[in-house]
Amino acid sequence: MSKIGNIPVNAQAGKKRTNPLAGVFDELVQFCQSRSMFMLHYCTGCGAIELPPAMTSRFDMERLGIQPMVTPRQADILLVTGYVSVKTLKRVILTYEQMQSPKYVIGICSCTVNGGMYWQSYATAKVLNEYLPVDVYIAGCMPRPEAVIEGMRRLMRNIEEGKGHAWKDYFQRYDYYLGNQQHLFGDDWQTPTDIIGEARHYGLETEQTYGEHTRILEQHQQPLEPHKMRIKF
Amino acid sequence: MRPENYQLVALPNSDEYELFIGPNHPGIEGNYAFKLKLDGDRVISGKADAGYLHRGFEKLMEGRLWIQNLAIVPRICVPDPVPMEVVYSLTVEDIEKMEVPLRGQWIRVMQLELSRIASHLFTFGGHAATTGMYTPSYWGVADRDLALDLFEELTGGRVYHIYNIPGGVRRDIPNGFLDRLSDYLDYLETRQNDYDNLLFTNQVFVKRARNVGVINQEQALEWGVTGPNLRATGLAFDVRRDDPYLIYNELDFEIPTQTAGDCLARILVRRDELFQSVRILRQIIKHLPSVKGPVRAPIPNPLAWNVSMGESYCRVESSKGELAYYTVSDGGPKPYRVHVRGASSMHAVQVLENMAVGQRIEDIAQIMFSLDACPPEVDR
Amino acid sequence: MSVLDDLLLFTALASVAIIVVRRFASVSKLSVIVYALATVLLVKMSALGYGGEPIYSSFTLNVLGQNLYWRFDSLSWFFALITVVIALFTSVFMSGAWAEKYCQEHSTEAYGLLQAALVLNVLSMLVLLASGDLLSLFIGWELVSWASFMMMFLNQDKVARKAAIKYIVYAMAAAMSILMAIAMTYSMTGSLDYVQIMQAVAHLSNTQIALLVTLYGVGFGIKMGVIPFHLWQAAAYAETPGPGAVFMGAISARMGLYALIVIVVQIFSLTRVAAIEIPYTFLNMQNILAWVGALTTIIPTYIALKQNDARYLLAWHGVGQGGYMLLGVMIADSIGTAGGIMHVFNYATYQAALFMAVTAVMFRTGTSNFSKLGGLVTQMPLTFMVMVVSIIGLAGIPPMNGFVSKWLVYRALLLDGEPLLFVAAVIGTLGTILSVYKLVHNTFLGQLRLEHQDVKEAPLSMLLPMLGLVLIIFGTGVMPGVVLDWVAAAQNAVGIAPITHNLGGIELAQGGLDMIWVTGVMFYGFAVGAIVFYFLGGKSKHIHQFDNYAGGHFLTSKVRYHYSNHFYAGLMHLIGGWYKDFFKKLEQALVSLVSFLSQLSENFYRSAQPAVLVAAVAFIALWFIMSSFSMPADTGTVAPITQGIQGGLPK
Amino acid sequence: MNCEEINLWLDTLLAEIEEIEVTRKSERRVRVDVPASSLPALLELLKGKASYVHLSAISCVDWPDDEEFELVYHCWSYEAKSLLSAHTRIPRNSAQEFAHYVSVYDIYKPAAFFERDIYEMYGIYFESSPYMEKFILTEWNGPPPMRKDFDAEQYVNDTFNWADYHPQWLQELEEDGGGIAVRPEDIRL
Repeated sequence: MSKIGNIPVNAQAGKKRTNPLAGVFDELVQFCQSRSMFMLHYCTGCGAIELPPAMTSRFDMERLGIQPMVTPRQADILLVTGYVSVKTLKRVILTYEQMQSPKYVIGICSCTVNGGMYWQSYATAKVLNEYLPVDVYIAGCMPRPEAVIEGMRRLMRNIEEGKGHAWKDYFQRYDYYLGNQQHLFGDDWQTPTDIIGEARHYGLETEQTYGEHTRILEQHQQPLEPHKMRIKF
Repeated sequence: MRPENYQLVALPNSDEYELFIGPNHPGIEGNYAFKLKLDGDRVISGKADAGYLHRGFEKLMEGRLWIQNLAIVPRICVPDPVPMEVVYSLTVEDIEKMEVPLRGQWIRVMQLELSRIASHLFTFGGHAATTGMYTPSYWGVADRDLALDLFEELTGGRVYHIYNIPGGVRRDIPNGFLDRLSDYLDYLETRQNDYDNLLFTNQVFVKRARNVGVINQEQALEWGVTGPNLRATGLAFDVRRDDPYLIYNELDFEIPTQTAGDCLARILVRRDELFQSVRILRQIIKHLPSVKGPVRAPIPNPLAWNVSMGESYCRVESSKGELAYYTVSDGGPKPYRVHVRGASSMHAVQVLENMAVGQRIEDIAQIMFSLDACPPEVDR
Repeated sequence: MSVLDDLLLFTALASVAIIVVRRFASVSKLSVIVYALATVLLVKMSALGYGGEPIYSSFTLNVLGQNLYWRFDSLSWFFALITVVIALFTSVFMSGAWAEKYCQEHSTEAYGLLQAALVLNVLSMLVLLASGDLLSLFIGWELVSWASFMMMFLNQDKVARKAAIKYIVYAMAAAMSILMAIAMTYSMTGSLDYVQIMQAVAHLSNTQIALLVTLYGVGFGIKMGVIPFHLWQAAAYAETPGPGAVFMGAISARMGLYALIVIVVQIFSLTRVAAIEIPYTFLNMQNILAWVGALTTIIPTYIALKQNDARYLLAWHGVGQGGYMLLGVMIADSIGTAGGIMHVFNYATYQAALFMAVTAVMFRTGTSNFSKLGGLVTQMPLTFMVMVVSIIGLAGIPPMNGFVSKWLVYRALLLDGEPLLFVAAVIGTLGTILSVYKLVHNTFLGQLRLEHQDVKEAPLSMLLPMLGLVLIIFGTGVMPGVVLDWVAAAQNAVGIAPITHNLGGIELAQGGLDMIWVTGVMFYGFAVGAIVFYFLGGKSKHIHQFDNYAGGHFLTSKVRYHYSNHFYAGLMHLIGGWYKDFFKKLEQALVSLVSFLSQLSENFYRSAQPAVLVAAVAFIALWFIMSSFSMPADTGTVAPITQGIQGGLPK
Repeated sequence: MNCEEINLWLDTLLAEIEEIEVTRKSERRVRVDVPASSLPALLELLKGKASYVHLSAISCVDWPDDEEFELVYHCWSYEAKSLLSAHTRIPRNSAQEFAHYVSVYDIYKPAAFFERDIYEMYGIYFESSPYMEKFILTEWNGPPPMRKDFDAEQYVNDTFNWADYHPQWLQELEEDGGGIAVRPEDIRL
């Protein structure tokens, strides 16, 4: 287990690949991933105002291969731009869980780091990292477009070097994240996405995926079986 | 909250369906939601859903010192933060019966008008983008950035400045600032023709915006619409002129109006207002050097400042409309109560809900942007 | 006895047999056997499909000194094959579970009548297709009209009855028009036989030809539902009970096209028609017919966009697709005609499959109203697949067969230098794509409703013919040469240079089409995608229907999200005003005019005031006398009144 | 009538009504203190007779020591160019859970927004107001947060954790007596 910030990350997750070409292939994939990043900028707070300058002609993020995307299913990066009120946090988690792996989260503004200047507000969540695995924080109130771009480039470097594994942590330690979510939203909190099933699907489930919180979830969660295609005469 | 477990239930036997615009949606201004009930592409009813940006500002301000609050008030409306600082300072000055030195007042007006320009440029871009024209939004953001550079030079902050304090402004303007401001205004005026060709007289845009989201003067007054949206219905009311604050009664400017009350009228009012702001700034550039003196009145130690007992309701004209603070002091180090009357609190909720009815689905985003709704002002 | 005799006699006897046993359950099996045997008989004639000599029936009649006879040539065989095969598929479709349900809901009698109507339709169509001269053509024509009417009248619904009545009024008008044209042809050429008329046509004047083509065109056009006679067809076909709609929608209206090809293309020949210039315009008669085809492509297709009922949407499409065939045939070169004729086959296959899919959905859910459907893809995946394949064909997208015929029509229009017609055809295709998307979206995609939670897949007896048709659609799409053989023979029979083709497609000097290649490349692409997503990645995952993104909202099953009503409201807002109700109002005006005139004459005869009647008669008589009396006034002399009376009154 | 005439007329009119205390704070600001029972009548009069057509805001102030809520209705007259603040006080804890007051929605449409806001933030129920449901705090289960007896800081410290950020360089700084000397939650002024 290595650490990115405070996030313990199992860098060796997944099968060890023995094929000598696999390394080359992985590097190619990582290079391509780092050069085509579609970001879903959820305008959770003030930080969103610095994104239009960053995206448009003056700072022009698009030259780095970073483009806005409108739905989470097609996006790679979730930009959480600023303080996250509890009501928004539920939507952010919903959005994050609907994104497809590999997925990355960038927390912009000080508020996502530790509550920022709203530290005593009853309505905003303080540490985004407790609810979602964050890859990169861009601190500042608010960070300038240059800082936003620098944060993006940091993420690109991480991906290119194969270090962007925070998303795996969400599956590996789902119980921890779910516990924090339940603490804030109440025990009947549930999103439509079946995270445990997905963890099993990606082969990322560990003993920390399960725990008391997932048991609480299972107690009231009715199975969310998708309508299966069925041929029944 | 617990989402449904998706056991199918019988749906009502009607053709109506629901559509959620927001909270995270390209057609919505900020983190805000609008639930529409539709039949085909006609809106039957709309319901605003706010609170995604709620931070409890009013509660926060009760827990902080008078001077600390200056740091959080601009956060209430991100695109147009200066009026927030100014109106908060005005209420404190009003309670304390403080006189702001003349030079401080001039500098405040200069910021207010520069902020109005920045905000309107941003709005043009947003409004044009809802009709599928993205070039104005690129231009608007780029030209706004130049104003932000001026702000950065003046205050040290691009977006949030925290430059005003009760009693005046924090420090005097830098050397040569007025020249650079003048250059920026020259540049804006050269852009006027381009903007007209690109947006305001562009038939593609005009046809899309005309007769959409009409609100007449009677309705506007009934629903408490203020600011450019009210002026677009033909009533020449502006807090700057009719309830003047600072030095606005010494300035020469017009109040642009339109009579149609539709999306086009609203954006045209903003366009004219932008160039009225340029006109005001030109007067300031001319007069400011001759106004000598300090930029702020002396205040007691800000960390142990007990503002005397009293209450004050002050309002200013922000780019969205009438912005007002009601501040109550019980003589303590912190405000007893600050009530923020956000400029968009009317037209972002009730007026939008009313205007959406009967509109077509593709015009909803345009109507919202043309009203220049600022959700954080609603949520606070 | 020739094979044709066998076929006609066998079908006639089978009709009688089916009518006799219509009350028994065995009628469904009997009818399947009948159509299967008829297919075998047609296969025995398959030499016709490859350019064989016409087969004559040994049964003839002598009327007015004219020899009435029946014969099959390549064109007739092509149409007959489609008819009988579609009837076979339809009879299988309606034999099992559908029959049980229909019998329960209505009665065994009603089901038997439906079978009887079907077999009578097939018989009458065969008679029409076999006609060798104008009189036998007319006999067949009338039989087809009344058989169709019988089929439509089986639905006791008020709307359906009204549509059927409307149809028969239109059909009678068509028959009158054709009868008049036949009479005029006889008086002009002195013969009813195709061959003799063909020889005599050379001596006819342009005006005569124009008149005849107009009358025949109106008559056969009404059956085809071309503009402006398109109003009757959709409602009449859509309201026919399920399998009836399958058969009628697939082939019935094409009888008009067959007759039109025989008369206009074969007998009058398009070069002759093209020689008729319309005064004061740049157009000639052939252009007019082509434009009628193009408009028929566009207008009904865009009317189909507005329909909120799956059957109506398909039926309106049927009208629009007829326009393609007419357009293709009227281009008059070998490519266009091939496209037009081939489209009959292609259209029959996918339209039958589509109507079957919709009927299967109706069978399971009880409705074809878009507002009450949605999300059925998980419940009826095979029916969904059938519909998807068919709409790919209908929209003219490779690798299905609709692509080939539409490609031929487009290609001919381009080679012929008809950019406007080309654009019109493309606009029609655009409308097709939009409306089939609506069909599949509102029926199978979107939100599943509670009442459809336990809906099952269509029963096997209904599924098998659908899948069979899908195989045909795909097979003839990949190997259009199979159909193009028959099309080339048919072209030969009507005197047009046959299209050069091979198994995979068309050979042209300016770049042909090879569907085997096209399909190969497409499937290569699919294979790459499949390898990447299923074998290499293998990370796809099924998710719940409401695990969906709605701007960050939590969806619940309580709310309806499925947009089905006024589906293309935005488009209709733009273009709806252009054609809204124009033809409907025209029709109404015509109806009002006729009813006004009939009211007038009725009042005249039944008037309660004989005195007024007498006065009116006297006035008219006087006016008549005076007008004849005043004629000599021109000469300047005043004629005595008595003389005028004597001259004016009959002696 | 011009502005001054309206103002003069209003002053004399209000002076005649008992129980009302009028203070003219400045040229454009009038403060009126009015008992809760006659406030709707006053607003009706202001809107109908004195051209105060614009309800700028309704502010609520919590006075727990007096066991009262203060409601302030800020009305603006486009013609008189004057802003009138009508102050009234209602009892804080009535028998019911929520304090009650009457809605002025039928006089001023914008009141609906402010009344809903006050209902959420202070728990004052406005009878016959059209939207008495949650709007901003739809997912908040605690007490009305703007009441003085709701301690937000206590709630925050109970509910949320803080990121522990003590890298090596900060620890070194702190050993030298610098760095973040006081944790945010310890600051109480």
